[in-house]
Amino acid sequence: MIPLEGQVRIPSGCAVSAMISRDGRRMNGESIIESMVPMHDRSNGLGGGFAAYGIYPEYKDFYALHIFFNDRQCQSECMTLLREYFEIVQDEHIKVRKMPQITDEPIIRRVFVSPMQSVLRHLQIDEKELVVRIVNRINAQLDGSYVFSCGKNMGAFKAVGFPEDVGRYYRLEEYEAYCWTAHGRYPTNTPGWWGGAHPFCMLDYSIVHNGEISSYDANRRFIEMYGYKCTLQTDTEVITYIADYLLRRQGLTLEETAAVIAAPFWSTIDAKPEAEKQMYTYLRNVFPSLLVTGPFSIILGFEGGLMALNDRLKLRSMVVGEQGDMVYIASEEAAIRVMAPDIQNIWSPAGGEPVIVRVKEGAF
Amino acid sequence: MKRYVIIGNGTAAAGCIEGIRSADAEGSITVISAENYPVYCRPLISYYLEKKTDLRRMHYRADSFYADNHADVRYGIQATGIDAAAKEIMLDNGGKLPYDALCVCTGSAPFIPPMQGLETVQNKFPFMTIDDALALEKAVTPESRVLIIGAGLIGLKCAEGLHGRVQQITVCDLAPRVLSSILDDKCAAMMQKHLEANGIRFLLGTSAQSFSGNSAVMQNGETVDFDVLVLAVGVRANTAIVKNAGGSVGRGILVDDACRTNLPDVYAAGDCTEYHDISSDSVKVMALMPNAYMQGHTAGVNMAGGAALFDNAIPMNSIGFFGLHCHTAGSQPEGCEMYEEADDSHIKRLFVRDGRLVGFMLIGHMHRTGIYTALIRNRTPLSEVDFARLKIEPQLAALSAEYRDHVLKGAV
Amino acid sequence: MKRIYVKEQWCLGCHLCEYNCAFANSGMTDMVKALRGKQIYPRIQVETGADGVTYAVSCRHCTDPLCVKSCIAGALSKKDGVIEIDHEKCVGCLTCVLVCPYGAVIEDGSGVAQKCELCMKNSCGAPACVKGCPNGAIVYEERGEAK
Amino acid sequence: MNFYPEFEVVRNDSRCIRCRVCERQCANEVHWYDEDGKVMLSDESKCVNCQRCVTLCPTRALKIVKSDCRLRENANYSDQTIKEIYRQAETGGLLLSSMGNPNPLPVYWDKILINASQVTNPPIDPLREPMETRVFLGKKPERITRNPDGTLDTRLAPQLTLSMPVMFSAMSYGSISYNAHASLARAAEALGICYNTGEGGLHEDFYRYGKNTIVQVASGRFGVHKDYLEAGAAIEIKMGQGAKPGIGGHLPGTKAVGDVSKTRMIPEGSDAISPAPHHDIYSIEDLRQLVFSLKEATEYRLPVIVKVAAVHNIAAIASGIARSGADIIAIDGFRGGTGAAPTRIRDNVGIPIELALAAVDKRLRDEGIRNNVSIVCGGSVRSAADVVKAIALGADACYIATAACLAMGCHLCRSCHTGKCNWGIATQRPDLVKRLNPDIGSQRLINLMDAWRHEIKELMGGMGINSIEALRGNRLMLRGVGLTEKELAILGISHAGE
Repeated sequence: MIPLEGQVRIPSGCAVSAMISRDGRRMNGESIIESMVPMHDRSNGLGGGFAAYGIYPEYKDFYALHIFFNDRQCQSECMTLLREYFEIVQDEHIKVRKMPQITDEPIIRRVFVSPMQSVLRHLQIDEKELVVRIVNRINAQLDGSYVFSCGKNMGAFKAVGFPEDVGRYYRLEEYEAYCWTAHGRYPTNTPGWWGGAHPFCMLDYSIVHNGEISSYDANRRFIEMYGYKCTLQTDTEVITYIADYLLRRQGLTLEETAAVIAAPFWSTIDAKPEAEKQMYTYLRNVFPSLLVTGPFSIILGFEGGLMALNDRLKLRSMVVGEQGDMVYIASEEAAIRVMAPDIQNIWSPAGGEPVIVRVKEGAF
Repeated sequence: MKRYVIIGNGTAAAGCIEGIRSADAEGSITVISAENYPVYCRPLISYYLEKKTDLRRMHYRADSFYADNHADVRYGIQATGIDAAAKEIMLDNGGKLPYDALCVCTGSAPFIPPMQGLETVQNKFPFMTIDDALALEKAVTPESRVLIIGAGLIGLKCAEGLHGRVQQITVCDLAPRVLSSILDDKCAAMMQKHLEANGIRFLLGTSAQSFSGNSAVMQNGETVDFDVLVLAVGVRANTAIVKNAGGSVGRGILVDDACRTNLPDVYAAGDCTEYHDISSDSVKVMALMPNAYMQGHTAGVNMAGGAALFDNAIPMNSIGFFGLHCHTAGSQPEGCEMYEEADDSHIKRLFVRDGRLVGFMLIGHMHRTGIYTALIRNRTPLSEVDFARLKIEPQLAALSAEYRDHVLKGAV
Repeated sequence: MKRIYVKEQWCLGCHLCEYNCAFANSGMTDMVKALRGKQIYPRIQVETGADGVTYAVSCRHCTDPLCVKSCIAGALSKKDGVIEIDHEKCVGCLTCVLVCPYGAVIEDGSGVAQKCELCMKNSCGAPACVKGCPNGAIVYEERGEAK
Repeated sequence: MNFYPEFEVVRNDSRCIRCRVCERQCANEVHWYDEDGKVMLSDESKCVNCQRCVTLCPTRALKIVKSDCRLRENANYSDQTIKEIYRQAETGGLLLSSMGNPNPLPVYWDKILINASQVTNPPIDPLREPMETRVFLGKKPERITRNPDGTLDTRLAPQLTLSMPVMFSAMSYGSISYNAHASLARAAEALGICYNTGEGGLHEDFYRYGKNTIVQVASGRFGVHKDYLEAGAAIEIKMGQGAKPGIGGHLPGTKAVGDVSKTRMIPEGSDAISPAPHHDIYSIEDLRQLVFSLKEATEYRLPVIVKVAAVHNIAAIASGIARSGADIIAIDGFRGGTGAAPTRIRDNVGIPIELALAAVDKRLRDEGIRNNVSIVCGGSVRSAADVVKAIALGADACYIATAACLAMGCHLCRSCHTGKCNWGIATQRPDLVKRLNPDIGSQRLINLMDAWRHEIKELMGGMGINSIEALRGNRLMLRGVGLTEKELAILGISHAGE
């Protein structure tokens, strides 16, 4: 039997795409789905997915859990667990469009939850930490249940299939987001599993990633010291945890986080002015195990923005386009040209140079 | 442009040319050469007879030597006089040659004492020049019996050179030992024994009293029949040209450490001079090739306006016969201490005076003797060296560590 | 110019330099053939001081070389800083041995003088003693000229 | 009892040119020249097979071979075992040995293979792309802190910065020579790494290499004083040594001469005996006190290393050390070298470094304290591949000593304890010491490390890793061959093919 995600480390190639409105304008998923079409060959039908930010304005104060269940029993088991820690605000099917390209679907639910204050006081943790812990517990311990999205006012949609089909399957044209990211997957030794598709999310962080990192086990073994469990054994998963650890737990800025994950070379650091040199040296010294090597281009989505980052040698393609308030990012220029046919300003960021886009303050 | 004139074309003259050119690339150099050969070193003529060299290899310098040094050599001409006031020399072809600086390198000539009936001898030769050697070579046959008058350096080297080319060689000398000018009795005896073992016959303490055709009657009454006679009694410095010009002359032309004569702008170098021997602190003629070159070079530098001194001259000789070598240097003044080491095949005698090595005689084992020579030349106090070790073997290890460092860790 | 210098601090007194020298100048390609059963006449010689210190002595290629000035045959000359000996011209008078203050010119066993020529004339290319010294006690380098 | 010598000197007389180099170079006086027969002779019973003569013989006329004169074959009682019994029956003493355990115990490095990138991600060419090997050793903060202006507060606990993850491990001045120390110090400086004084103090000539020096404090406290502690870049408390866990050290009085005795601060000619324990450390709390005493003494400027031998419960010991305030743990495996150790101890005590390292790294991660300390592993790290495997298992850096000695000329004859090292390393005899010219010794060390660095880069590049930190603990890059499930589990790696 071919092992699934979580049973074996799975390297894979991929396509990524993203679009964001700096003005916070919300756009439906049509365009992002179309952007994946010219990159069809970068996927192999074993996984596609999207993350969308700003899609649940009416529920923006609640954590939106997107969950796959293998069956009803799993579902009730999981819901029982959730009720121990959260108030369930809404529990619903995620609407899908039946189509021949997408088969073997699990039960797909969307549950809006709110952490119970008594639990937080009892555990002496904040609500985000509670969400992380419970989600990790479900994913690690509850067979047949898998939470694949757990942020506020955002959500991930993923399945086994080509990304453009997955987008239509989830009827993304019916959602409106100020920021979309998309992923098409080309895993090389897995049959594909719904939970293993990307984006990978943790709270409001979502990662789409194209690449195969060589630092995986160094990163994994380090991050697992801090309560994370890399159950899927995918790059995306570990990178998401790294982002969560550095941004949320350590409070690093996006730029600092980029300087850890795709640290500048020592030759570059040593040539910098003293203060910068000290900062970069410090980050590399303190977080050496979070340096990610090997090819990657990732798009990290978060509430209010995104960051695109290439590995420091730029071993994977990634282009950025800008038009008006829109910023587009994709593995290939062709994808951007689908989203913005008239775009003029397209460039290829250097390896290790983060592209950070933030939505205007108060725009959503 | 300065005009340099050199009288003579031996090694002193070559040294003089090289000395001038080390200081002045421009001036004209004119060399007056009585002999019709480019510079060669006279001691080589015995090696020529021995066939260890030939006329071509005997050239002291490369064929392009004169051209390279822009020196004009006038072969076959002799200088007959110096007009020190007019600063010109007279030539035997009637010409005159003006100079700004003149170096006299006239060398020496065989000294032949008056001997009765010498004129009756047909085949008689001095042994100084290539022409002498060529003539002698022509005269000898495998059957020749050769009588050499003089058991000094020239006579014995001649004997060695002729060895194997003639039937019999007899060497006589008025002195009671061979090489009397450089060896003492004991050393001379060893050398004589070795020469005799190689078939040279000696008549010592006696010389030819009279000649009659191919027969000589010795002072001791013995008669020696010979086919070829070589006259190697001794040499005299060619000083006349300077003496006639009013220069100071003793047994040689008197020069100082800068190789100046007492005539203005007239220098002298080589076998024609007498100069200071530091080992005996006396002025003497030291007709030695190394010194000739060094004097010539010193004179040349000074003639060209440089400043050079040759102020550590000592007599020294390296000579060998039939594989047995002999090195001598310095002097053995009265009352010096002697350290000796000797066996059947070698002798080492070191002479020490006033806490300094002043001379040595070595026969047989010629290893690194220059270290001894340097002790004499440098007047090194023996208190600064490990003389006990030095006596056994010349070695830098016996010299001071500072000297050793200086020699081995830097450029010298 | 480059010369051979010794660092007596590192000389082990192993005498390998002498054998390497003798071999390098033997004109042969096999050391055993060149040296076995033969007396060697190396151009570099290891001395031992009273204090047990050892070091190798070879031609200093003097600025003012007495050997060159004293050679009766004109066989010794200094070219490009290297004092060379023309064996064709040498008649074996050993005057050079008598004048060399460092004992660096020696007789080659057949009556002819020889000395270190920095392996410029053999197939070594660089001084064999330096190459073969196991402890870096002999170096070939530039140290400036004598004053 | 008289044995037939262990080694035979085979001299090819048809190649021998009688240069007598062998004779002059043998401190054991094996060779001599017989004037009468004009022939070189040898007394093989003195030969330790150090290969000095073989190496220096200019005509390759010599070889040393193992004698085939054996006792009757016995699979249970080997020749070695029997001879040791004879020797002990004769002397009543314990047997001494030097260098690392030579017995055929498993070498796990050789059963671990390294990954390389193919197709799905690219190997990186170290000739074309930067390939980084710089490491920092020391405690990392739990949390970052910021200055009032919001910038990062970049102050850190003291760190040791290395240009590559290899250091020269402790060898005392006394056990090895002045020139060996000079070679190590100079090489460490040129390479931007560190060497380690060992327990014999620091010769005053080497204070200038302080930035590249780890000063050791061992149970004998030889040569330890304030200036010494302050001279280095780090202080190492030596609790144990892989070659002889559980016992102290012994420098024979014959080696405690001249500057050695001065540097150790002991009378000339007296035996320097380090006790088995530190008599002020009988527990982990005591260790903590010494760690902080040393930090106090040096105003918290220097990281403190605690070096322990790899023994059975090494993971628990390391966990204790990681909480003791120490900045770096050095673990020394049972194949580590020594200048002298009782044979039985060397050959039977301790565990392999590979297993110890894997266990320690895992334990510290399980406890979430891996960032409290850096891990340095030693005890037979023989090549760049071993370094890469060690880093991938979880080490921050490696200590090498035997390999460093080999670079300086050691031929592993394992006779250090005789003090007659023909290569000028493990000796104090001036005529032997001078055989190691630090110009050469340091250059050879530099060459070796340069070569290793190149190889590490090639191996990393092959794995698609361009900085050493991404290799550290990256056990996915390793696979085992011929290992049991248990061994694989301890090493935390999969079997090849998995």
